[in-house]
Amino acid sequence: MSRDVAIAGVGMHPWGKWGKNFVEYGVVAARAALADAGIPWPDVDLIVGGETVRNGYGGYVAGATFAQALGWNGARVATSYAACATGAQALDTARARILAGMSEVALVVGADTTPKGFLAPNAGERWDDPDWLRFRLLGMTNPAYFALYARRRMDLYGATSEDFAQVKVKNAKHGLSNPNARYRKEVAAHEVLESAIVADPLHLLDICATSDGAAAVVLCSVEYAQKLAQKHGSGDLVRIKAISTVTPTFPNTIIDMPLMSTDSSAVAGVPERTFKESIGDAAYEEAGISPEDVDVAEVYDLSTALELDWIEDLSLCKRGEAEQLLRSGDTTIGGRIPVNPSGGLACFGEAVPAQALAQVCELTWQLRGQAEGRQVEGARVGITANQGLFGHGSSVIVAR
Amino acid sequence: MSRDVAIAGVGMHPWGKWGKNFVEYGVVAARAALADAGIPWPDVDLIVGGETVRNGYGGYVAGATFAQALGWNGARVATSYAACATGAQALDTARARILAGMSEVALVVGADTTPKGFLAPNAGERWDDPDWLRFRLLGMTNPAYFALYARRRMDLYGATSEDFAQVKVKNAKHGLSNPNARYRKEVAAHEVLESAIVADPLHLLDICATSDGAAAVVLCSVEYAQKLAQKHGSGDLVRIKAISTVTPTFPNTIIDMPLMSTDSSAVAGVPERTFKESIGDAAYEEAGISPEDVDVAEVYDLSTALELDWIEDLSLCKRGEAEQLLRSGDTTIGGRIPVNPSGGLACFGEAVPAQALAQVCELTWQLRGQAEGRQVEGARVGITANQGLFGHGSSVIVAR
Amino acid sequence: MTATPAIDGWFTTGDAPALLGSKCTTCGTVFFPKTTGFCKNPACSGEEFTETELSRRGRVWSYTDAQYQPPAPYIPASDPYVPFALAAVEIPEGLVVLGQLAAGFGVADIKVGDEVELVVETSYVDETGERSIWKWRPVSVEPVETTGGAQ
Amino acid sequence: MTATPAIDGWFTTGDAPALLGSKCTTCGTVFFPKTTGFCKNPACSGEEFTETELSRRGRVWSYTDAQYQPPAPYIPASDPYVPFALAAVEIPEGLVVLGQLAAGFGVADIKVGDEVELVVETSYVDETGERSIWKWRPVSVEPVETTGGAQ
Ligand SMILES: [Zn+2]
Ligand SMILES: [Zn+2]
Repeated sequence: MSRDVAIAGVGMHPWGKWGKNFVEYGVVAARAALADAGIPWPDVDLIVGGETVRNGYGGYVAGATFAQALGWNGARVATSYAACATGAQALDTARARILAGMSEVALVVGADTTPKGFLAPNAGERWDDPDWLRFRLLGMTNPAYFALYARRRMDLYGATSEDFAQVKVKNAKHGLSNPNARYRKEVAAHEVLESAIVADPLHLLDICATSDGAAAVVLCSVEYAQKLAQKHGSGDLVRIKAISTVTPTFPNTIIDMPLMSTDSSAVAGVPERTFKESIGDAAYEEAGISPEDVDVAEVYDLSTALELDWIEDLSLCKRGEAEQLLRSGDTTIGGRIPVNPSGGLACFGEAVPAQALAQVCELTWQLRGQAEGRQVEGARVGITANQGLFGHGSSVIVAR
Repeated sequence: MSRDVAIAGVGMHPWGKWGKNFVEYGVVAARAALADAGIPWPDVDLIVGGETVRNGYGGYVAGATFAQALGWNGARVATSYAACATGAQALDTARARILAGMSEVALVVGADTTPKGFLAPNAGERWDDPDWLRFRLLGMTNPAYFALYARRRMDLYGATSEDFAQVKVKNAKHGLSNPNARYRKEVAAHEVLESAIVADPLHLLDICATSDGAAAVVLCSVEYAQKLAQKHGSGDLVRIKAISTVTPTFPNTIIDMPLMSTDSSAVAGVPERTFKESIGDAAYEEAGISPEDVDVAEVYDLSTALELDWIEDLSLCKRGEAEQLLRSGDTTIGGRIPVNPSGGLACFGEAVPAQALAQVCELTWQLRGQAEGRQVEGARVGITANQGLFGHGSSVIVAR
Repeated sequence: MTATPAIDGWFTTGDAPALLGSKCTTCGTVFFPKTTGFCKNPACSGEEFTETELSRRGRVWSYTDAQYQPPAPYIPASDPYVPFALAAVEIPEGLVVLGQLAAGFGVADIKVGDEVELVVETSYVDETGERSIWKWRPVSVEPVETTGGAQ
Repeated sequence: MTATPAIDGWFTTGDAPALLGSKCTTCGTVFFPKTTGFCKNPACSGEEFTETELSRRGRVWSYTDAQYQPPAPYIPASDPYVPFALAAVEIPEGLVVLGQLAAGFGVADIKVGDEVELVVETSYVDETGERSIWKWRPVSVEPVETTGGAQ
């Protein structure tokens, strides 16, 4: 039995700070994806929403909210949440129903509006909520976690602030002509290094902003896509080969938001792979490919340094060698394994439930050869990776 | 291809007001379900959490929260939200991965702690959130919606307050010896009628309370269950035949929480079925059975009168005839079609993400003949129905 | 009527107040509250709407009251709290719209199918002064002589 | 040390303060913060734990600082805000525990692998008075003469 589903269409609402309701962004992205697929909304029999937890009740039931905004059509509905991995989780839910033969055409939508400044927990006193406690007891913000990882790269592998700045320089260049990117401006290394330090060693320009944005993906069975291709005459089919949504294996030994401690490895032993390594590993296994087969990657650059971590977590190079890959230009478009040709979070800013879907949109455009001004020539296999919180993370492999 | 999955095990944490964290309830229910299935936690390869939106970040990522509390085992994870239909949505996500051959054993868990009094929206001013607006502009609480439906039954079908009270009397009697029920005490009709009116015509005792509680279901492929049965020597397999998670079809003509208006039917015409009718209809169609095949039903009695609506929405009798069914004792255990043998929400109180799973637990016990003190003799087919908000609702059909 | 509407653009005031909806210029479907963007009739691809005043009269679909004070963000009209009644009203445009019953009317004053008319009354007072909201007023009966909305 | 711990039962105070964890009586795995219910080692079915003091010394896994004031529910130690440093420290029990660096120490004072020791210091003042929290203090260096935690 084939485990593939086809990506029939993709679409976005441009990232930015537009001051509108998340529903509007989601509907624009959904309509764009449906138009791209050539599938009318009434033909969609499953809609899966990526939940947003900062937009009232409508955000909690995002799937139904988008269904209503598009016009109730009787489709099945689901809403998924998995922090930054939300979009991939929603894709997985849609894929499973298609592969089970219970749905034929699924629309997956994620959209968000995001507040300014640090992401902070919801109001109230919650002494049993680790996300609240880390702020109250330690003042431990999200950038502080990113900074721990960055500093460790410096002390262990000789990474420098200049390396981190070069990630930003590269991604800014990649995103220059991406019509959906929020920031489309070259950035010089010295600008990064001269920006204020937020959490040592990370500067303001090392850390991604938060944005309004939306992305949508139309999935269908391979058979349905082939029928559609006969009708619309489209070419090579882009397929989802894997969606990894694994949890950690005890003990989870790398400190992760929002926790203040790790599990102990003293009794259970150190697991063969870190959690983030296991995310990519499960994706490769499901897709039946190896890291050498990957032509292009979209990874979660919440910070510049984190992009380097992900490159190694996905086995695109050996541990401790990501700086070398960067310095040699191998992660730039035209290099051996271009990373974040879209411009990444550096150019988009983070819009939690949309981000993992936006990565899939980008890879779809790349694999179709439609990534104008940022095309990775001849790309046939792409991988995404997503940070999560609380044991979430994801990796999606697409291929044509 | 069979569309069935097997219910390998079910478990609950008793409903009540225990003052503990929702995670603890969920873990107790999960362990109970795993023990019932005879499946150790490390063999679970998918965990799906029913999200709770009132318990901090851990509640938003309930699947991962339960996975961590049970001990990270590397399983796939998902978290679903669909208001009161959350548990069924989570079941559907688990079922789809099993039917797609991507998971073998799935643990589905829902747990909640609930505040006292009316359910109110989260704090803040949100002029674009219908759930906030209905309170601000109209003072429209949840019981007020239930009351609209109740009053309509009275004016249209001649229902009386005494009828509504008799639903409570029946369910209180059903739940008397249910070890997981919160209220286990007979209630007399005059006690209902003498309790304060909350929203005319509904009295305090017509409306369900909110509770702490948890329920868990272990699903697996039919093949896996058969292997398990060889090992443990269990008998007839209880199977999930259908999970309906349809959205409304435009126009949605029945006013529903939290909206202040319906769609207009002037142009699109009145749909063949109301939304709630379509939920049951989709379940029957998926299961390939008809309402006459049903032996027992668990429906969402947020109010006593709502049980009568659901009986008709599920086509267990004709529109306007549910009072007659009730009066003749047909919905009592021993009658033609016992409704809420568990005692229903009347005895449990509502624990949003657990409720739809609790219904499935009850039907499993009923179909196995293990519903001590409340057994519907010879039950082979059961159906559930769930209220939702925002176009959510669900119906699950189980059979052996 | 010196009170400011509790929400902008949802209804007109004056002698013959009316709810303000949107009408799709493509399929003619009416929406309340107003909608923008895409028409919610899935069979229609319209994206343009004109503002339209809804019929001021309709028939009661159902009704109830609020005998306990609703929680925030509801702002009570008075302290101590006085119960009020609510009705869901089907208007000729083919939709049902909720609203409180006009002051002085309770659930005893209406039945399913009765005719009601839209009025605008003061709802509550906040830091900006009196705020008004639409309400439904039974056409065939006079209000009883109490201050509250419930019987 | 007159300050009250900012959170109950997470650490001891006095001359040789220590973090308080749980130790599974079945498999021996240590947890911090304390755990109850079921052992989180999925290979263990233990349900009983004893309270255990964690090692007071460990080695820096990584470190950073907070140059901008974190948002609420963080309560700043002073007004105006003074940055502080943070370290993730691996202790012999095989786990990593976050904490602020002791007052006077900044990111320039440590490297990955350096030894640090647990201390308890006043963290903030609330309506109940001074509240204390555990911090990590570098073993081999003296604090610099500033009031802040950052270099
Ligand atoms: Zn239209
Ligand atoms: Zn143990």
